[in-house]
Amino acid sequence: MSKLKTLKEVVAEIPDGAHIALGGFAITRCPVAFVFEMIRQKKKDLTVSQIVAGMETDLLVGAGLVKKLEYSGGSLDRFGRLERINDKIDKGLLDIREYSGMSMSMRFLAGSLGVPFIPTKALLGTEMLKNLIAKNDPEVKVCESPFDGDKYVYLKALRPDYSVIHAQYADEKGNVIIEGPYWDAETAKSAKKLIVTVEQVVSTKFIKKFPEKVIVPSVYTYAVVEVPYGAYPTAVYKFYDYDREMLENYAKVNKSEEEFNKFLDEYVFGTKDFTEFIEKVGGVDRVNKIKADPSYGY
Amino acid sequence: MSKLKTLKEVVAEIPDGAHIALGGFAITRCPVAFVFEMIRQKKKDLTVSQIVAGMETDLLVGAGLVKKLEYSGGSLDRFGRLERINDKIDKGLLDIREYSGMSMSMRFLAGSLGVPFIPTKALLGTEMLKNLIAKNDPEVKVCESPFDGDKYVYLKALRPDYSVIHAQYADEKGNVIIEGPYWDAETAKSAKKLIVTVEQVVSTKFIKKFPEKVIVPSVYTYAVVEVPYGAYPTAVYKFYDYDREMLENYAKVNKSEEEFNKFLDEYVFGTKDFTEFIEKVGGVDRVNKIKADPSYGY
Amino acid sequence: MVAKYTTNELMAVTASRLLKDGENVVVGLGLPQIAALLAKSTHAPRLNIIYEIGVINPEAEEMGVGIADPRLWNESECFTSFVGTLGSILQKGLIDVGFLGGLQVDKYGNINSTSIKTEKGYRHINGSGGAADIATFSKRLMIIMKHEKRKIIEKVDFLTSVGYLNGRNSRSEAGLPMCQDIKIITNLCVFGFDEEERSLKLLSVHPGITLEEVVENTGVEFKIPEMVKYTEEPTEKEVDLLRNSIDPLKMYIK
Amino acid sequence: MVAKYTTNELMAVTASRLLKDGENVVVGLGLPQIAALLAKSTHAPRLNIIYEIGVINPEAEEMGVGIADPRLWNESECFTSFVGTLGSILQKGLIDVGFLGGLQVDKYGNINSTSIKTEKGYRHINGSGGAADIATFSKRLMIIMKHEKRKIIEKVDFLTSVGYLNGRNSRSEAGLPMCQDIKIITNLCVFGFDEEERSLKLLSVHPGITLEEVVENTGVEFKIPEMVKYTEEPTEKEVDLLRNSIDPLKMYIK
Repeated sequence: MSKLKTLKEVVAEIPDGAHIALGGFAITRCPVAFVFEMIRQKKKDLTVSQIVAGMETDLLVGAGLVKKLEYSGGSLDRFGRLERINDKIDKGLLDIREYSGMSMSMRFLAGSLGVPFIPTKALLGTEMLKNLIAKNDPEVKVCESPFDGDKYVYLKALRPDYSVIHAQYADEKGNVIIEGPYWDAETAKSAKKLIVTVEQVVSTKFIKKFPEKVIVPSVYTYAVVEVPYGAYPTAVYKFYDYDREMLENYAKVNKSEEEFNKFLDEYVFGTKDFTEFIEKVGGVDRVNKIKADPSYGY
Repeated sequence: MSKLKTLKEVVAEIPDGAHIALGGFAITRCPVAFVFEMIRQKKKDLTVSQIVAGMETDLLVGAGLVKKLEYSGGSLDRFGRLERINDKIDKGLLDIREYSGMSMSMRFLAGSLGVPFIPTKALLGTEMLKNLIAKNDPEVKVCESPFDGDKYVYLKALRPDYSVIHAQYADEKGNVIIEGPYWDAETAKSAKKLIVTVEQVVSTKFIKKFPEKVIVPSVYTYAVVEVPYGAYPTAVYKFYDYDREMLENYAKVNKSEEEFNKFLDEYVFGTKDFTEFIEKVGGVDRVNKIKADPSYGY
Repeated sequence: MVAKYTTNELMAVTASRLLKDGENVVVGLGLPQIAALLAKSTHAPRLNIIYEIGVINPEAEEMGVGIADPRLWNESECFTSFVGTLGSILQKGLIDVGFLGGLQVDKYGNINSTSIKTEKGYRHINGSGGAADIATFSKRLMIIMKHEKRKIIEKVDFLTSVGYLNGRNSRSEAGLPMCQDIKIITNLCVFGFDEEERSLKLLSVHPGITLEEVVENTGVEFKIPEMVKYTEEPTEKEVDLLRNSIDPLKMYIK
Repeated sequence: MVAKYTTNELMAVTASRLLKDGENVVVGLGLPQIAALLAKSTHAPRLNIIYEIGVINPEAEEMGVGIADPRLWNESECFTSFVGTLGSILQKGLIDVGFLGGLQVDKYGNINSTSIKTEKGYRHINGSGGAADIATFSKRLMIIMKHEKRKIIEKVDFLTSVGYLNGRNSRSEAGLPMCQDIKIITNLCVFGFDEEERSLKLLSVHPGITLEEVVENTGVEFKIPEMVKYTEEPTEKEVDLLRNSIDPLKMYIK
């Protein structure tokens, strides 16, 4: 009853039209390997939910797999913008539902708690709320609290079919250690099925040495996939830094659909799996250059 | 702007009638020193809220400081029951509001998040809910969710005037490290003013070595009070075990009001502070006997 | 091979066999914990044991006096909060089996762990702790208790934890999540509940116990199947594990 | 003593002086972060700096490219989640100052960080991230941005983050928590808002800038006090800290 799976098999079982939450944040711990495999397997009509989107989401949207996106925006930090997402929004090719970061996180929190909704003052007065209401979005309602009669936004619990996060460690039972901040903890716990790609699969004995770092205990986890460098070229605290050159390149190509498609052809369709991709960009030499200093973690 | 205070001064500022949440659990990490000082200073008419009550709550109620108690029950684990609380309930001397453990924890969670309430299926069908409704308790309402029309208990956010927990470490800024499980994290974060008694005040440099153990960051903390053995005779993981003999004795005396009052006279009123109490029960010799084994933590 | 065993051992073994590998269980201290550990040592090595205080899958070397005893937290896989265990894992519906004791249980599987009616009025004992929540949100419930006429009754003095409420569909009509199964394991027998009325029904009688003894010691009528089975007996291995590795100090197993 | 300084340095110093010791601030990367670090190095050593990604009070040795850059997480006091920062610390009302940038700001202090209207339709740029929440729940707001006619305008193209909404009591009428103060720090001046209408009002003009330049570069009318003050200049110590210890690589301060 080990939860270890290969990337190919776990992606193969995700149906077209699935609702997927992603765990990356701009240029850090983005499940890039997962997204590459999704693109290779040509999934379609996905709904994607995320607090703050990152490189992986831009790839997924740019490759045309996503029908609907719920998020609070995102970027490549100072490297650039998520231009594939921006472009599809501008052209009306994406059913876009914009939130604030906290309101997205509260929706995931409600999902992770198993409560039906959470009331909040977030979003009140914003154009995001106006647009959600105009679209008759079933996830938000403006209501008066029966306690104080005050106006709140009731945010419906988010329960994605799959959540996909990239973390440092997990054991084969699915106990997940996240080093550093864990903005994606509620994203992970809200899913019907949680898929975790990790840098390294470790023993449960190792897990038990750091019970305070197990941000996601095994009861939430559906599958553990070992993919070293699985977030490359984004950063994984304590493992490797982001690859500046690769991100600068990506921030250039994602400005044009044509250049972006060439990028996909070369790196995604032009490699059979993530290992081959890492080899293609320079292999051991390249990843050694961004290896984290153990005292700084980057 | 250090948040360090003495126990005497921090207790002195708590007004009669205050609403206080306590962090102990049966026989572990109970803020006993705090409660001793509250009794010495003869506070009255308190409202106390707690998930699962422990020895400190029985002391506070037994000493007559508490007018109203919201909790989900409690015990001295296998040592015995919270008989001072039970006795006051049976005699109608306590305005008692019984919840389940999770519903109490959700009330604290709502308070810590700053949301007005949280809807849950907890309590439905129970006699606790029936009694709360019969008492017109303003903290609970049975409502239909505007999303699914289903019946839920809306639990109003709990925002106690003070929460008091006992922890292993804090720095003078108020960053609190809790070793082991932290059932009381939301209790701590929900307060208007959080008072933390700790075994040891540490440097911020020490805190920064274990950012994943800082369960309560300084922004929540109002006062830090260093009280070594401040939870004695209850246990503090990694510091000391519970004192079996003392707990057995307490579980005996709390069965009778008379014996309990003698206990107070001897140990609480008969000592000027907690250090003197520790000296009275055997000082260094006694506490060395229950010193935690560093590999087990008890 | 069948072993010599005590009644407590039989209860622990019976409960342990009702747990399946890979399931998530919430247990309190005492026989529930013993049963869960036995299952983990035998047919269910992947059982996830969750304690409401915020501890998951510890490897206790000593039994401890309760879930607040740090002995129980040794070698945990995860430390979390009350919200992290019951508020999230349980409330989200991830708990397969909730394992409870109680002061009284009634014919619809409702449990009282709060207070008892006496001639002098109510006597408060303990309260819910997480028990009510565990009964509300677990997929299946197992109740372990001593078999006495005043403990298994028509209607509990105080309804702390909801079983099938008033029988039939009353639980779901009151808005609670579905409960797939409730079993009561006593020192005399195993009870279940019939599918329609959701009322108490005998499942098996412990070896050496007569049906009459069960009836005599039960404070409420219950359904009796035409053929009364005997509870399966512990194996030598199970008894050996209980005595020599799970509870060697005989804190809970006598 | 007054130092020679660049406009960016003046902006950072002006913002830093608006932070008080012991306050809790949420900042994004860039000038807001620089200003907060400067305050911490000078008059506000107990400033608590919170990053929405789940990091509190780090001691970064390098500036990093954004809050997702692990350079920014070095020597933190606490790691937590997005819920732990904005969902709890911010939403509970513990943040004194929210520090934001933006694409546009309007005469009521509302901010757009989402999209810009062009001749060819809307151009999506970024989105809220935590900005809308920070504007909703912080006690005070500080906005740092470049002063351009198309950026400080009558009405933002997209209202991402609420300032005073439509002025007067409209913010609280829409159900939002009170906002005590909003200031806008640009490369030309500092704006505040008048107490009644809650509309844009000049507070001070940077040394060397004329009132006419401010008017010319602002896309909306604003109130001008009878006596226009000059923004106070940075000290040598402040400039030295900025150049030599806070942003020695000149990533944000030019």
